[in-house]
Amino acid sequence: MIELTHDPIDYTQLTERVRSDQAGAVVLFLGTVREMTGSRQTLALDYDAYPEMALAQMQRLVEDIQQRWPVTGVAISHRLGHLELGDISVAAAVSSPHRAQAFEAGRFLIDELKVRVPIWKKENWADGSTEWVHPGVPSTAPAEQE
Amino acid sequence: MIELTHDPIDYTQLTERVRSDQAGAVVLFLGTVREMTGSRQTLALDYDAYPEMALAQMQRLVEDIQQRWPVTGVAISHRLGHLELGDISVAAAVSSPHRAQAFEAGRFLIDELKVRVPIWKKENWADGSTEWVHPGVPSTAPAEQE
Amino acid sequence: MNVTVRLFARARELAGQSEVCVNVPEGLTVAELRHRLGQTCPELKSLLPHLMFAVDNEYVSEARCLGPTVEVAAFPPVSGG
Amino acid sequence: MNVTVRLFARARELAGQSEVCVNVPEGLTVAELRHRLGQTCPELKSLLPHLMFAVDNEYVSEARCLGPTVEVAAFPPVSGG
Repeated sequence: MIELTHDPIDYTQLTERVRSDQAGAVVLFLGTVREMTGSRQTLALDYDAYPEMALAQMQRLVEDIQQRWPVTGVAISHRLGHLELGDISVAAAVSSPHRAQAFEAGRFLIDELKVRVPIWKKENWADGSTEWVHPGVPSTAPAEQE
Repeated sequence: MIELTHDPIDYTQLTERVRSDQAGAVVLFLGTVREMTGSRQTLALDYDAYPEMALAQMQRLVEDIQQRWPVTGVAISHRLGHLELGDISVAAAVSSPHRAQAFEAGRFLIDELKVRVPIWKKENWADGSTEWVHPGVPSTAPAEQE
Repeated sequence: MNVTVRLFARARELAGQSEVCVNVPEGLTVAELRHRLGQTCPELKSLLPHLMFAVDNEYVSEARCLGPTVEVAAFPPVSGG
Repeated sequence: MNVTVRLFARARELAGQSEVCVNVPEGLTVAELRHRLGQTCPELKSLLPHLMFAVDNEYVSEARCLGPTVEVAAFPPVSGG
């Protein structure tokens, strides 16, 4: 199961999807909206995506994982839109016969998702400014901020 | 939160306990009853514990994790008694500011739990025999099985 | 031929629109499209070297010839998760 | 003095009881208790070298003197999770 959603993520349902009598281990990862980044304070995040490509890239990622590890199930849900502090932005669940596989595949999944799936977040800082987050690209000057 | 329980584990409640505005990552591990171990088929597992010591050792494990990683929350629930295929035997949740910490701490938690917390499982094999699992100890001869 | 370039995130914000139409010769490479996009849309100048390009939901390299492609996506590095 | 040894898992099953009472001199080491437990409870013979001992919810080493301890736990390697 792979989805993009504007609604709150039901990670229990996601986890149930990957459970299996053939699995001895399930690893669930949740990304949540953190308040502090260094000394900067976040009020909220806005997530946007290129939806068709994001879904296609997540599907490719699942296939890559299935080739590398003997996973029993994989599921990913990424939320879009306006998220408040503590909200879940992404949930990813992996099940496998043994725990090492589930941890490795789960870590790979979220690491790769963060570099290849076209989804972007915009910071809503406590000082009132907003800023698209683009790793490796210098921050926008204040004049460029909306 | 640390518990031993004879009831089905509510991993959603456990996960909610560790969520925090200060955490950007949550890793939940579930151990579930797997049917096949090599070519041997499991029908069910019975878990038993030395409860006072198991709780004390889980508490020590949580403290060890809090010293090693900047975790925001840690919770462990281990089930005891008779478990059917697919049932959850253990749930462990860790939250932290960044995901590397949550994955490392979660992996450490379950690896250490499996070697130091006094809980034991008994296999109920499909051939009708039962067998306590004690890593490093030779299997019981059939005459020793109950 | 005309190529529609779909823009996302800060690229869309800087350009002030979600897609721009760029007139290019057929068989253009991605590297050349990047250059032409900067001419068509000078607001993207600061971001231009950082943009990633995709065709049919797949990332494409600088040397890739676009052929008869009519739609391309351009966006700065992703930050989901 | 008498030490109560609580048994778990296969140790309890082999002994046919959840605790055994072992008469020992005060100041006995864990290594010596292991030996005496085998004498008191010969059914544990095959498991004896694998048993782990704990006092007050903590694992204890072979060289540990039991002092006035009156309760010890003995069990084979754990397999929770």
